[in-house]
Amino acid sequence: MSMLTAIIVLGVLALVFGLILGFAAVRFKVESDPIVDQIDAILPQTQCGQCGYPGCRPYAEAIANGDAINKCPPGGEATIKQLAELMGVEPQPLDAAHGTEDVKKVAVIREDECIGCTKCIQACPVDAILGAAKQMHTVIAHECTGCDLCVEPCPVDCIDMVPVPVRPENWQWNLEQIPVTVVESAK
Amino acid sequence: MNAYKELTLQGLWTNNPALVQLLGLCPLLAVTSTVTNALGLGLATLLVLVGSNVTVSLVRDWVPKEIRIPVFVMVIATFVTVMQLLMNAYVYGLYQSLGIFIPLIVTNCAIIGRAEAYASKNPWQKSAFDGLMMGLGFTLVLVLLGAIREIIGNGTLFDGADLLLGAWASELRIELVQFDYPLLLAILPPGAFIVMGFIIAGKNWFDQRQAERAKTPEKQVTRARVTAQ
Amino acid sequence: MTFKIAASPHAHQRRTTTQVMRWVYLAVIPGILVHSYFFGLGIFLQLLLALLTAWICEAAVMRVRGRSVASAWQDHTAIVTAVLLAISIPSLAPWWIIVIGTAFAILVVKHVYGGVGQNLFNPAMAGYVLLLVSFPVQMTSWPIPQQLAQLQLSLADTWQLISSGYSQAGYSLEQLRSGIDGVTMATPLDSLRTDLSHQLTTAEALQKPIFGSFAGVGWGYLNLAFLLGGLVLIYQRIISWHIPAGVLLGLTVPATLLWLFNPDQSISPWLHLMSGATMLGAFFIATDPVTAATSNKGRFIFGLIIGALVMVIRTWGGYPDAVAFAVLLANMAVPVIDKYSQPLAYGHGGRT
Amino acid sequence: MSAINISAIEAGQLWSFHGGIHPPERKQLSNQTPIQTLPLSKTFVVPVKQHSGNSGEILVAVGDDVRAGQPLTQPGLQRGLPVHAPTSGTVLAIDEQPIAHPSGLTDLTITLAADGQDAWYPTTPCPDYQQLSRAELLERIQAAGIAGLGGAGFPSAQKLALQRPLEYLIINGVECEPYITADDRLMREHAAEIISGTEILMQVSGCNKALIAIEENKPEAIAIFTQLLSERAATASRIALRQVPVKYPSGGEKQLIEILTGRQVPSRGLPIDVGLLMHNVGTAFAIHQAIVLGIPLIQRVVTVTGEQVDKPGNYWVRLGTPVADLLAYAGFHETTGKAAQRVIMGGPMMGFALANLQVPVVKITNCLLLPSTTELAPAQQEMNCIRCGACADVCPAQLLPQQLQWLAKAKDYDGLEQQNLFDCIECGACAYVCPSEIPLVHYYRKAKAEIRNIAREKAKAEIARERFEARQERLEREKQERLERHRQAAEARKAAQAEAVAAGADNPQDAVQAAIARAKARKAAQAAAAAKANDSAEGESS
Amino acid sequence: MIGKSMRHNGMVLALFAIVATLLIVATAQFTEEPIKRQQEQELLQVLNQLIPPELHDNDLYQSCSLVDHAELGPGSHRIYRASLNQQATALAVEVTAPNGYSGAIELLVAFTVAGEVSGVRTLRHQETPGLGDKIEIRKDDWITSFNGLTVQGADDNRWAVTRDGGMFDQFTGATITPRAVVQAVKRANLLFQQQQQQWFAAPNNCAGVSS
Repeated sequence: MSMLTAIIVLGVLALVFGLILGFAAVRFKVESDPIVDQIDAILPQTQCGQCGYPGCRPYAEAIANGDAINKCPPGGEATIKQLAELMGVEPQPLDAAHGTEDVKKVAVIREDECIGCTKCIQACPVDAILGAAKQMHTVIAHECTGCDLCVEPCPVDCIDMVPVPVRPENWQWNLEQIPVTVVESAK
Repeated sequence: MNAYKELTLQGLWTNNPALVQLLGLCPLLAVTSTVTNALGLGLATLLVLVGSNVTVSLVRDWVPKEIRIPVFVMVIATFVTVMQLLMNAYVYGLYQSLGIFIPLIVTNCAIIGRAEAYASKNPWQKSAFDGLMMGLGFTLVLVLLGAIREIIGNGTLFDGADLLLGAWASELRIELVQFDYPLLLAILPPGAFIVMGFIIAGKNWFDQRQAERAKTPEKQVTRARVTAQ
Repeated sequence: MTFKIAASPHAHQRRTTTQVMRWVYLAVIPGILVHSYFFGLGIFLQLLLALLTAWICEAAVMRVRGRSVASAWQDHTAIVTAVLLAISIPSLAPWWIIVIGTAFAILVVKHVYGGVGQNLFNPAMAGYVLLLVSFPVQMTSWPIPQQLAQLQLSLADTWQLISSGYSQAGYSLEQLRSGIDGVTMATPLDSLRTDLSHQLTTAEALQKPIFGSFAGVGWGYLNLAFLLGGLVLIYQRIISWHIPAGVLLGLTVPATLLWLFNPDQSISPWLHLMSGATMLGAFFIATDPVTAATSNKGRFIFGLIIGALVMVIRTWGGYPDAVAFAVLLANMAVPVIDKYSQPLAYGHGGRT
Repeated sequence: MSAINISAIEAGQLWSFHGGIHPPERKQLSNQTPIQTLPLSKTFVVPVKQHSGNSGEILVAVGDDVRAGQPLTQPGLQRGLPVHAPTSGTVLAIDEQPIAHPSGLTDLTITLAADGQDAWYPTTPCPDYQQLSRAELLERIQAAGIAGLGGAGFPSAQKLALQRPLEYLIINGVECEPYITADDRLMREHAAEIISGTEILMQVSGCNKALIAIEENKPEAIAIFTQLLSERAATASRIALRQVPVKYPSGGEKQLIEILTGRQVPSRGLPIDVGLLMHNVGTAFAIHQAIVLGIPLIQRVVTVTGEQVDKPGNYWVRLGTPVADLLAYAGFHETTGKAAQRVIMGGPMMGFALANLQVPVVKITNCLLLPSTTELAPAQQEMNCIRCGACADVCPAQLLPQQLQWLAKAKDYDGLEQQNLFDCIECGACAYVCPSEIPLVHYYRKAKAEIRNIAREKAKAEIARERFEARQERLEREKQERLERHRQAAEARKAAQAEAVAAGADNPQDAVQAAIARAKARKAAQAAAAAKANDSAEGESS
Repeated sequence: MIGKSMRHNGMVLALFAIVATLLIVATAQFTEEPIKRQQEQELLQVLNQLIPPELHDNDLYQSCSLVDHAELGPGSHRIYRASLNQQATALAVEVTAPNGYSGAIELLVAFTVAGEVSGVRTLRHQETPGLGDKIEIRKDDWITSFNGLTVQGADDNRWAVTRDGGMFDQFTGATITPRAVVQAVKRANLLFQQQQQQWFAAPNNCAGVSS
């Protein structure tokens, strides 16, 4: 008898909870998944394609679908750490196959060598190069993401990637790096 | 066959439920004062894990997404209760020394974790194998922990094995060291935490050393062109 | 001539960690002297063993971690750990007791967490608890005050006892612990607790010779000596008053209430204060900056928790003295205390 | 705003702030002698930017002759603060030179070769400034290039331009940092001008009450101000003197506000948020000079002190004078032995070490400190934090410096912001008391710089993202447009054909079909020929 | 939409619940007998250690009665009577020693009809491991030192630990635990001497009362 009770009670309970869950599943459905946007916000937006995807957004979508988080050299360790936190996985070292973390750089066109072919303009993912056919081109330095996609297409190799100069405003307080002037004794 | 090799590696080492996922720590730490207890709980967990994985895998197509967790819990709870009754009936001594920790297998996150993460997405053969390997991985850590604690804290190995394996097993008992004053801490719960910490540290150290030794595989990645050429 | 580039501030108050630590272990000297007066010379041998072990362990760890051994010895934190542990254990305990305890304190409790300043738990007390839990027999075998003992021990005797377990004349520690009446003696707190659980009233229990006239022979003066050392530390601003005050208040207030309520079955607040490791704990152990709370408010709360825990464990717990457990438990609460006692920073609504 | 405590403030009540330290003051070293005037150097290096904010636009070119007080830059589009020629001479160069900055980096400077005449550019004195409008006064203060001379170098006119109800103007003469006596000597010798400057400031800011705060360790200055204020009844009713107890950093803006008014400036807020405005005594003096005499800011008082100089004291130094010249005049003798010499610009608590003596004196240079290693021992080896909490006890911002230190080491920037890192005023009290000699402030500066950089990068990434997406959109649009054009062209062609066919011309479609048929026939012929050749070859081999 | 989802989920969950419960119920039925036997055997094993087989030919487990005495500790306590050829020979009684170091200690004490202790075993305790737990036969044979002894009246001073001038060793470092056990056994023995007749005559009434 007690066994029958147990079966009935548990069966009814399960039925009730199943009904509740079935109701909740439809009623409280969450629609879109903003995870891609969150990932995209962490990526450095250099649009360099080193991850193997055409731009940061496609890579963000790939991560959301389970791709590795360590394919972004411009973001480096900091980005991996943030992504790991967001995705709830262990941070991994940067996958060297995609490149290594480097200092921030900016593209500079040696203007007297530029032949005005506009190839770099087409290559720039953020429209940071100004110019027109047969006219000299120049890089808008503060819009340049340092992706170096413009370097390869240039037929005359007149684009250099130079490190972003350190100014007193963005200096990092590394006292060890200060060159100390040696003053000869005045006497 | 490669998939099975991968499962073995995952369960025993890279994704070991006790060392890496740190699941089921409560029973793990509480019952491992001797190898016998550890082995007992480990085997019980292993059986439940295999059983629940197979069952979950078999029913996965009929279980709607919304109620899969309650169903998994029910499957596991059933297995544990059956296990508990059987142990009570046929290995009474062990049942007494494992006591409360058998019902606690229900809440061992390793089991529902595998059900959710693996068995609910894979065919039953693979799920069974995954359960076996995860269970083995768990058991091995339990036994290792139990052995260390038993040796340090009691100077013996397989003390009380007869409770688990029958009278013949009392032969298994090994008196390794005769301590005048054994380090009691080792068989008390804090000792479990400390020894467990060292085991995990050891594993991480080993992995790190392996990783350092391993050459980074040369891999060619084609860079995507973001823009038209 | 070259110029030195340094970060501001360029001025420094000249009080280093080393000096702070030196003050701490200098301030326990009165306690050590009183200890040796009542419990014999064993304490000096224990100190020696503890210091040796601590130094060797520090050096070994530093070598393994590839750091400078000298820098680890320099800050004197290991000395403090060793000294505190050595004066906490029974002074005639076998040599391996203090060696295991100190090694555990230095290796596991301190260096596994990352060394000076990183440890979660007070190393000396964690070592003490390891010993107490693992070797309850040795750790509860306090020698009886010399004034009550039948036999007096020479330094050589003491050394023999600690190293082999028997005095030169062949007496075991257990025999030596017998008092004038031939009965082995426990510490005052232990004795009182036993008697209380034995349905004696407090007044009856206090009749035993171990209590003498002043909070237990030896123990009362020992506590006074630590109190003195502690006051020196406060005066020297090595420690702030918040933690000791918290501990003593947290202990006294509930103890007094209980005592007023049930004088026959409880330990008087006076005895609470003047026995066991109360003063040592309040002024030297709980005040370990690494494992205590940070802000003054937090420190006071931290102290209160320790005091209350000591009282609770002494009254209802399984161990007669409770400072070590109380300190470790409070250590665990530190992050929470810190979180909720964080002072309101300037400009965040304290004053407008 | 708390009007409740006005009466308490009026009654002269002083409050206190949390923490603080009492380092050895050592002010006697330099405050015994009157301010001397430094002889003119041969060359002057004038950095274009000497304040916090944007630099102005350069008005001169290489080779131009300039006179003392002549503006070298103008505010321009970026609303920068002008700098002026410190003396008459020729512009030698406009280029990047090392500047007085902790980084030792270079910045744009104008180098002048002095002609020794010290001829002045015409000035416009205005003794009856009361007639001037607020806007005119602000304009003149701006044109005189006045930036806060207390240390931060914030353009004074910008600070004054904020229009909010004000209860008090506070003139900061506390000068709490050890060694520095520039303000002390200035107050002793130019009290009247400072009071005059204070009155101008009150007029500009529309505030009718002022408090002059002087630390108790400057009795001479206090005496002079007491006397001057008592002599002028009209002034005394509006300007009150407050003696502030000696404690570092009571001269910090926020700390002084708490001492004088018991109020706290909200985090990331300004004094004006609590109805207060603060200026340094040096600024008050400079404003007096600029308005009443029409002299722009081209010189300031600099304390040169420390045991390594023979003639410690205060000097009137033209801005742009190389530090080396000043030190040579003050009798700097180098240390002997191996210990490296420190040349500190600013005080021992907040100053920074110079890497190069050719850097110029600028608007914010209040002190050059040349300590021997015995008086300010170089920092020892950093040890581990023992969480002793001494730093938290002295922190005037009531932060938890050790917590910040752990977080900074762990690069936990969110945690740092939660612990209010940006409320740190970098006063150095925590590092001063730290028994483990941890350069705490340095960790905070690094972390702050890093956080700012991250924010900058983030903003930049956001822009890059927008540009990328805009570009993608544009490309997509262009593609659509191209397709559309092709379609239209094809349609047009079709229509034209149809028209042509209708008109009786050959259908080009037929021509295509014919061409294809021809090609097919040719291919089939070739294939047949090849098969034949194959057959014959096989026959031969078998 | 909602209706379908609810119906489907409810049915599936209920089905699983019923199957699971059925499985458990079946196992419970199947194991009921063996479990009972196991528990019996466990107790019998202890009883047989205390009362040697040559002293009894009855079913000790069945010959059980419940008694209430303050001396044995709070609540009912079981007694198991042994008899040889219908002749009462020995008796085992559950005793609670309330004043152990960490709470009560449950003992099983057996006496011969002559009134002497034939054996003591610890059933349950929470004494300090390594210190108080020497009252377990598995750890130490101290507990056998009671064998063959008898209490000579309530003021028998020998029934105390040596520390209190008695004849039982306290094991090193711990006095409270052995003292509690000695006192409990003493009380039980005195009670047995006084209650012997009634206890042997009491009816078998343990059945159905779970321990």
